[in-house]
Amino acid sequence: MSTATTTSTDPAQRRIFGNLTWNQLLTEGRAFIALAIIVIVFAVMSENYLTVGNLTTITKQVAFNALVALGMLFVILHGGIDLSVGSTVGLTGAVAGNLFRGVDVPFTELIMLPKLWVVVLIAVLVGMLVGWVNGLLISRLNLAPFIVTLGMLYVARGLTQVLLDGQNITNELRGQEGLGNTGFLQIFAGSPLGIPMSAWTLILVTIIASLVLAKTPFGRWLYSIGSNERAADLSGVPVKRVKVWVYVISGLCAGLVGVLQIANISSSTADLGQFYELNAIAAVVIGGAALSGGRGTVRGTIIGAFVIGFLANGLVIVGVSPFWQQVITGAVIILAVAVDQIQQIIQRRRSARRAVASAKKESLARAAAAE
Amino acid sequence: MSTATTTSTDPAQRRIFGNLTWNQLLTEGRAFIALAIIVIVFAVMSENYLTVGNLTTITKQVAFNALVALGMLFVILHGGIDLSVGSTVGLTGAVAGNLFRGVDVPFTELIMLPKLWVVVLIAVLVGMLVGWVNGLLISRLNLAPFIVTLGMLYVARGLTQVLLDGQNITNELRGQEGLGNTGFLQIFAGSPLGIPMSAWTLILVTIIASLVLAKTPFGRWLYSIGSNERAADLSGVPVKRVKVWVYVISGLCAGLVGVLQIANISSSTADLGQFYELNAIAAVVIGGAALSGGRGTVRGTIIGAFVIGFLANGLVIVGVSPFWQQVITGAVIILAVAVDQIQQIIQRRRSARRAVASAKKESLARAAAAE
Amino acid sequence: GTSEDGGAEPAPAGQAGGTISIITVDPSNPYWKAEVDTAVQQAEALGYQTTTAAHENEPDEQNRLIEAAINDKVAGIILDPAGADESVAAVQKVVDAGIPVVLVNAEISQTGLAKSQIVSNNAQGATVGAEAWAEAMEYEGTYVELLGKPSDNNAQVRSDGYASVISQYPDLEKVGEEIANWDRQEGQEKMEQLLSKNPDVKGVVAGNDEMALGAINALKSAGKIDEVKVLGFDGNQDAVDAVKNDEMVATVVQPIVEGTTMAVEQLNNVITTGETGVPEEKQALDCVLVTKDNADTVQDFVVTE
Amino acid sequence: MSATQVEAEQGANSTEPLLRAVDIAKTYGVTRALKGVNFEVHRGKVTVLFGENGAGKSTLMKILSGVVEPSAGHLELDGSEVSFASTTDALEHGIAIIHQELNLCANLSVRDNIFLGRELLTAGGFVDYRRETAITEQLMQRLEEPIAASTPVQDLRVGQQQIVEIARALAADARILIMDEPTSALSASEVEVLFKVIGELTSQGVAIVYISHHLEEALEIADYAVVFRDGELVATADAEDIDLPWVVRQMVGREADYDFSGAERNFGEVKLQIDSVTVADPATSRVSVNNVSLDVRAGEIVCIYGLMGAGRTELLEAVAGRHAIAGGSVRLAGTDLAGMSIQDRIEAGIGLVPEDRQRDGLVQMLSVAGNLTLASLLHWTRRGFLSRSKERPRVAWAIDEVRVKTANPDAPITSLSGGNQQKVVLGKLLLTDPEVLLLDEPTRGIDVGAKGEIFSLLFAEADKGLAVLYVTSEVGEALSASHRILVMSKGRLVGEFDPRTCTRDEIMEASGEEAVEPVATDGGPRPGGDDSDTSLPIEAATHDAAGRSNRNEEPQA
Ligand SMILES: Nc1ncnc2c1ncn2[C@@H]1O[C@H](COP(=O)(O)OP(=O)(O)OP(=O)(O)O)[C@@H](O)[C@H]1O
Ligand SMILES: Nc1ncnc2c1ncn2[C@@H]1O[C@H](COP(=O)(O)OP(=O)(O)OP(=O)(O)O)[C@@H](O)[C@H]1O
Ligand SMILES: [Mg+2]
Ligand SMILES: [Mg+2]
Repeated sequence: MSTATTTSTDPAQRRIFGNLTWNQLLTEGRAFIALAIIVIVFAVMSENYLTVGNLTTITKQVAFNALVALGMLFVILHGGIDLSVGSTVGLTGAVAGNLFRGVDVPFTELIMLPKLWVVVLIAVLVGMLVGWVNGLLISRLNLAPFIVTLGMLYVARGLTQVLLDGQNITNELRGQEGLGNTGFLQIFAGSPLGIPMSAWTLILVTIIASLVLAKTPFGRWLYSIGSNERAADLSGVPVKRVKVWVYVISGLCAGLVGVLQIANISSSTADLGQFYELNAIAAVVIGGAALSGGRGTVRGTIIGAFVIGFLANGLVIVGVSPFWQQVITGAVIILAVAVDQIQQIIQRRRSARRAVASAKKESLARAAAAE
Repeated sequence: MSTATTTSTDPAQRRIFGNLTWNQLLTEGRAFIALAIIVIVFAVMSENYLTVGNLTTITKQVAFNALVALGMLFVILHGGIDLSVGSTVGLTGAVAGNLFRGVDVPFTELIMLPKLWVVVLIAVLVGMLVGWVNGLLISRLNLAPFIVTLGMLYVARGLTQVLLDGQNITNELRGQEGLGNTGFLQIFAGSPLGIPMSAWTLILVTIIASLVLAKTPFGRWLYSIGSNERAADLSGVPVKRVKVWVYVISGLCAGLVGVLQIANISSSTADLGQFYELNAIAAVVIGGAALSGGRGTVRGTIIGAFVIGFLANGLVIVGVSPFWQQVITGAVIILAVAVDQIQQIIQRRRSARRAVASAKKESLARAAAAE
Repeated sequence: GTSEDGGAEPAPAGQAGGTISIITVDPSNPYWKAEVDTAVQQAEALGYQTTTAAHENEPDEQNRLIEAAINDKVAGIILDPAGADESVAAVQKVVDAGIPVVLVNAEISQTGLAKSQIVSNNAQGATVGAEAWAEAMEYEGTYVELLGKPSDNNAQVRSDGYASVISQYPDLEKVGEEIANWDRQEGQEKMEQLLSKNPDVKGVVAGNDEMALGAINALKSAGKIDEVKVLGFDGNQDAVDAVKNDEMVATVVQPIVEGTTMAVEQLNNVITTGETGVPEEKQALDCVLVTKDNADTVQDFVVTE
Repeated sequence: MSATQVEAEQGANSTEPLLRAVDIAKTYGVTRALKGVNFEVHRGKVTVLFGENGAGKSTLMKILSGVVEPSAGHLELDGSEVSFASTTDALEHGIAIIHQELNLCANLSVRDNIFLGRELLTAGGFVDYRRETAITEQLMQRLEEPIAASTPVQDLRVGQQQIVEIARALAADARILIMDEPTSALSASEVEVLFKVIGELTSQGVAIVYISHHLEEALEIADYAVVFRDGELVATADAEDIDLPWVVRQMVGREADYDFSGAERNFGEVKLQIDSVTVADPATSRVSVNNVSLDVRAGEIVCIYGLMGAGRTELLEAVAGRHAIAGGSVRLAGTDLAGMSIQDRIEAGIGLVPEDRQRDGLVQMLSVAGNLTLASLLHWTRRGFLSRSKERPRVAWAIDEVRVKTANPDAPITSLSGGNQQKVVLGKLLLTDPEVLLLDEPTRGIDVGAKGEIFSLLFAEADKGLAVLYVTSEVGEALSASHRILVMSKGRLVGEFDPRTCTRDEIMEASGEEAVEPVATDGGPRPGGDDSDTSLPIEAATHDAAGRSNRNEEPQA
């Protein structure tokens, strides 16, 4: 009986680094195709494109977007959206910056200067807090994720500006000897083993995210909620809890990027992270995820982020005017998702034609037999 | 039998200016409540708030957002979203500006300077064209509206910058005597009968939109697609055609705003319309529409736009610091939708309690009767 | 047509050639457009190819562009930096890659990295502008301020410059300030709201011309343009025209064309000779006040005496 | 209307078929839903289609009504070849359809739904609401359902929604009316009205094509019976010449009969104890379950019978933890379940197989295996990670236990037929090691064979000590497949019966339902007695291993 087939491969979303299944190739196909086309086109146009140095540069830059996108993937898998990640990046950056500047301890004249790791931890926790508030509003009050996170986009950006008060925080990031908060830039903007810290973080987060999605009940729950929330609920999936966690994860990723990015630009500024949400969503969707939920992979998201990164870098290297860069970026986003659909439409036509042919053959045979 | 109920009212979405039904009060309730609270709070805090002059100012500013929001309403009713409206506003403004500057006629040395109404017509047509492309991609290739219009957001903004090429178009908008293109600013930035042109346009568009939604098959088709696309399709509703039209309407509204706004600021600039999409979506949702489609009204949308306008104006008048203004705006957006949900939850608890009490009374009575 | 084949080898030292990367803020704004156009024109005249890019005042975007330019092995970089402190690390990267970089329009907070820093003196510009405006106000009355993007250093620098002058005249009273993000439409909207709040306001100081022009629109439709004195900054052609029409009291021209020309020349010197040919690294160019008296001499950021 | 009538009178006697489907084949990917079918529809006659789930009935109907295009073959209307590009196209040729699934827009009113896509317009091009409302009211009168034209469809119960669907099809004034399971949610009296309307229509010459899994009911109105099996048309007969056993034999390919009510047995201790539970509908503050108390013992199968809207679904959902209970208590083997989430309750040993499979039962994007294990993931989680080596044998066990016909545990759940999907939902809960199983209409829309399998499975589990509480709307099912019958009406428990001693009439009377009277329509034989068919002829699949059907061993086509 069916036991014979038990050993066959799992569905697309269940594999991390194993062989690609057909299913995966279909959903991630567009990302691969887009990536290949972009790399080939620019490599032909400029010999400086496919150099080790430039690839490292691209990787570092992509890492920021990919980190945000991985958080966004969790949100999109459950069928939501998180517009507040960009503002959260700014906010966590501003929190970290302020902690380097020192915190007034209430009721005393003292200024507290937390240690480096405490700063990083608090900043990331703030990101998670923002996500937690989003998640609570969405899951408990049943509000639309789009509108809650849109509101949070404004709230978090406003708080960022309040915290920075029109002043960028730059020199304080270097920390002060004796206070145990030096070394921030060296560590977080450094490149251990020649690989930028943001890329290391991305690798770590990618592995964890893959494991969580493929190997834990949480991952299963997430896919099931995205596909059919009611059925998941009735199967005992803790829907509300999963939803809250999803936004906390998104906030966590944004927090990591906030910390990494202020180290990267060695300053905490009020505009940091603007529009990150749009790039992250684009990466997730180019990577084959469905905005309605239930479909999407870590691998696809990373590829999607690289599509955007390779494109942006190539446009600069080839020297396309800034105005046209925007036009091309927009067109590629649309094309990347359209390719997939066009391909499917063609496929469907072809198989329909084949079916008609075989049906015809059969009825001819039948007619012949009847004679 | 059922004849007794013939006189009952129509469902919420079917009425234009008639009495409010309960249904409407429920979905628009949050917008009314939010509006009332905002007006009262600010009126108490500042005597300059509820003056005729300030109300005119608010109306003028709200009109731009409300016009975009009405287009957005059509899109949201079918269950889509249009992120490209802001860029479309910019693009149509740039097109109009360029037409005032004159068009090189190919193969000749001539420069064509179209007449005023031709300029306006072409600009609006460009807006509709952008919407048409969105609509085609979404309905024919079955792409997610979010991602298509996100791509278009970049494309249209890039084209705007290409058209303006770093130069604002200002003086040319005045037109030249003898070429028949003067009077643009007088007409489109004027205030016939003391009411700003943008407000007149809004009134006109509101009436047409209400009629279309409430009285035409198109309106019914739109609500049905948003509620159950498959059912609509099987009922013979031309789903794809309606979808295309929806985006064309949104583009048309954006085009109108583009023309009105360049007259208003008497210049065509590259940044014009940035973030309009977010404000428009917020207005539609605050006005009681569901982002999943099928629910939403013209009246609610207008109220939603006024909520945002009254709030933004009040915050300035009261003198809230600019940083905090953003925080409050975001919080109000969330609150406006949360109010509604909290209200429903309370209501539900209360009615459940009441139901149980009456059930108990009934069974006691029954037990007594049995004895 | 600003770009050519980006894959050109860096020119051997001592001769002009190769690509110069021009990284600016936002060429959809006339001010930076003038900067880019001048740089491209000058560089191409000297025999270079050019690529242009815009970071929109976002340091992370600036990093991205700088890194791409380094990987593109350009001969030199003209940079309008995104923030004085924030850009130090970025410029350091260029220096580490052995590529000469000249800063234009804004400075960074460290010397010894860039070959030259040619900046318009925003603080000085704000002071002369504010002086002229205060005089027109006859040193008394209420006013409001429109501020630029909070993340842009210049917003603060200019605001501080205005304040340093205005604070000397106690009868000038600020009754409101709003952020209008350098944008004309936002400037107009905020001004309309401020007018509702303070119908009797007598003056407006704006962080740039775009916001000032928006404010002028608002004043015109309120019929108050004659009573309210407006100050701008940048020297946009639209603003200069407004000064001519008595709608704006004064604006301040940043000598962006002159500065950019100098920047390209000095970068060319470095590439061909190894020296800028100028003793100082930091070269501050003073801004020029534009009032009705000299408005006719200003055309596209160039003041012809 | 009048045009149809005239036509009907002219052609009433002609034996020429109105619509012919010739050599129709339809392929979905690799599934061959139809393999060259020839089918005829006659003027003024009711043609009834029988067939198991997935036999291809709905697919053929969708082709006839222009919803899908055939892969091969063609249609002939009045002798000339036609092809339909869309449903509108088919409608213009006079063919209307009531789909198997409800296809209504919940936010629109009854009237708007009825005229959606074919609006009546005023001279000015606007929708003519007045005329539409008037026609809607006429239709509702004809269907004897007191629904106002302006009521939003979302405020109607499922049965009433199905009546709106019927009204919509009637409003089309079609020459051919296709009804794909129009009565799955209707009460007996509503079915009666529908049959009366069908009688009127046929006398006007309208051709009806009718599909139902209620075999007796369908035979009642049939003029012609057509049986489908595995995408092929296997038998056609005049309804006069056939009976129920014939239909079942043709459908499953052999004789079958069935009865679970026999064996005497001793039940264990009380597993589920429901004590004066009251449930209120939060939106309308109606009390849908009123002071219901009942017990279920280990090994016992208790059935709740009632009419649509009796509150049975609410009761089960409240017990399963989906709705808050407004009053009363639920105990599982002595433990009070108050305050427990659905997850906790499943962990404690009680789970629900929901009424609506597609909406509440299946996660469409997961595989068969993913669906099977969804409720019991934590059982084989080790140190926070899922253990694949523990998952596989459990999936294999479940597939074997509930006899799911699937090529592969990793096949998409959507590739299974309805009956097999239902078995997966059942298997999902069995994997949680339940002590009490709640099932809401477990056999709705499932063919005779699958029904038998599901009940034999339940009885086998009950033998091992499972307590089962299920809801049904079919008296026959209640009588033949339960140890005890409870009857609910208007939210209350109104009766308790022993299936071995009570009669069909007693149960129906208790539920407030009239026994179905034979409906007098033109032509066609009517089954007279109503006691003769108390036990449905369901496949002989009893709980001993030997009785296992061999159908499961057949490879999937
Ligand atoms: N859209 C579809 N895509 C793929 N397969 C389909 C589709 N629709 C139907 N099928 C398959 O075609 C076959 C016939 O299905 P159909 O719905 O016609 O059966 P049916 O006789 O109506 O069954 P039921 O009694 O359960 O309604 C089934 O195997 C079904 O899985
Ligand atoms: N969406 C709804 N709006 C209003 N009333 C509803 C709704 N759904 C159910 N009801 C009412 O709640 C009561 C209980 O319905 P429920 O569906 O539980 O009945 P049931 O006995 O399970 O019937 P069914 O056979 O349909 O499952 C009914 O009176 C029904 O009319
Ligand atoms: Mg069917
Ligand atoms: Mg039910």
